[in-house]
Amino acid sequence: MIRVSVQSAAIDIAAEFDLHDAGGHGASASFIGRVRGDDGLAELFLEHHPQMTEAGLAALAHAASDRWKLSALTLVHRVGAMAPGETIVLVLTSSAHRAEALAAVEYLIDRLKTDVMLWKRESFADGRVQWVEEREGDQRRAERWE
Amino acid sequence: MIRVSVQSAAIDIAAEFDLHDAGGHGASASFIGRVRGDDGLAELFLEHHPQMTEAGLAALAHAASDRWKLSALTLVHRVGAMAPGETIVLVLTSSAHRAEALAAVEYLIDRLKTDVMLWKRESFADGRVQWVEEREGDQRRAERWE
Amino acid sequence: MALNIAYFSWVRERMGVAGEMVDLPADVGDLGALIAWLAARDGRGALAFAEPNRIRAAIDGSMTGSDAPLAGVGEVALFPPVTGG
Amino acid sequence: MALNIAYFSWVRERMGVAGEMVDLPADVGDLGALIAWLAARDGRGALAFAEPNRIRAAIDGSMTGSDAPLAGVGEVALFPPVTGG
Repeated sequence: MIRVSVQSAAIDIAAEFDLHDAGGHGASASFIGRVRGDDGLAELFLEHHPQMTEAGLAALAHAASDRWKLSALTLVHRVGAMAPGETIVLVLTSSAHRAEALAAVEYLIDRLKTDVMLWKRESFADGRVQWVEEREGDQRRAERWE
Repeated sequence: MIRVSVQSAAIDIAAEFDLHDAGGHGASASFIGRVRGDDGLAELFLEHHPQMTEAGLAALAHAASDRWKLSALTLVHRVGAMAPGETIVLVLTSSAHRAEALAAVEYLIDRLKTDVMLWKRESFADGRVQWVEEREGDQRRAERWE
Repeated sequence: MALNIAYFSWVRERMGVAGEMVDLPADVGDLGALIAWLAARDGRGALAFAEPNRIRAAIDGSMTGSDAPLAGVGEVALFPPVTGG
Repeated sequence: MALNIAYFSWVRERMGVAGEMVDLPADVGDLGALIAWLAARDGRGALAFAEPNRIRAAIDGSMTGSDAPLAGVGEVALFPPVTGG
């Protein structure tokens, strides 16, 4: 079962774990990314492309399920405005074997950072607004999977 | 915050995520291992050493938090009898950065399989009872971290 | 040739619009040429595309390189490197 | 020397007890010698320790190799390779 969602509503971690049908799988691995309130960050805004972002997530999900034997995969990305502490992204995979579930989570979060049409903009308490720059390390991590 | 538990009661995933204080961390990674009902498995029994198993888990948790910059670490292992679908182990780590949270989860689950005093016994519907054999792959995965 | 272009992030802000339909000269045959043409067209284009190596592109939803041809394309998206996750 | 030994998994089953206090001969100085001594002592020891390379050990809670000395030790645990997680 593959579930992909791009949503402006808050991500409900517990509900997503339930939906994922946690009970039925041998091994599940997850990654949760949240807004960090560093340097007086007041708001993180995620810009996306209405159709292409979801299509990009779906393509990534299918690539992962072609590559590893997964019994379920959940990929939820929030877009729009969010506050420090809120969840930006949830990646959740299940498999009969732990190595596959863990590798798929790592692949998905790495590629998500370089392959999907999403852009972060930070607004700080002092009024500064800036678009987040791509990080070189992200590019390197993503290329490990090629 | 390090939380380690060896318990015969069911592992409450949602409660553990809450306890872990998910809201405060940039990145969280998790691994959940469950009883697989393969080959007509009726019951999995986990034997442990009353003091040493928990001490072993605690040593592992401290080794991980020495090695990576973690803001929280939860390591819960069930012991005693459990049924297919039930959770055997939960590993949950948080960090400001995804690479550290993910690496720590992988380290903890790999070393847990070779370094902690726990032994699995399987009982099948047809009456067979057998102790699970160590898997060579587990040894290799654990040695990657040395 | 008529082409739909969508802009994102600071490319969108510098262009002042989220997208536009342009009538492309016949000699603008690939993405690299499109970016050069937009940079030369006016001040906002010059600002948005001053550093072509910081621009990424997708054609009909798929990320692509700057040598991708434009013939038969429905929508081109132009944007800085993505930063999701 | 008096020594507490704890057994686990199929070592426990074959020994028929979860643990015992033994009075060790003076020449049994390390873990390897202890395992050999238990294997030679009686039938259940012969069964449990027929394959010494399948036996793992912990001294006072820390996993250790078969050359670990026994002097001053409180508890030795003997068991097959662990299979948790």
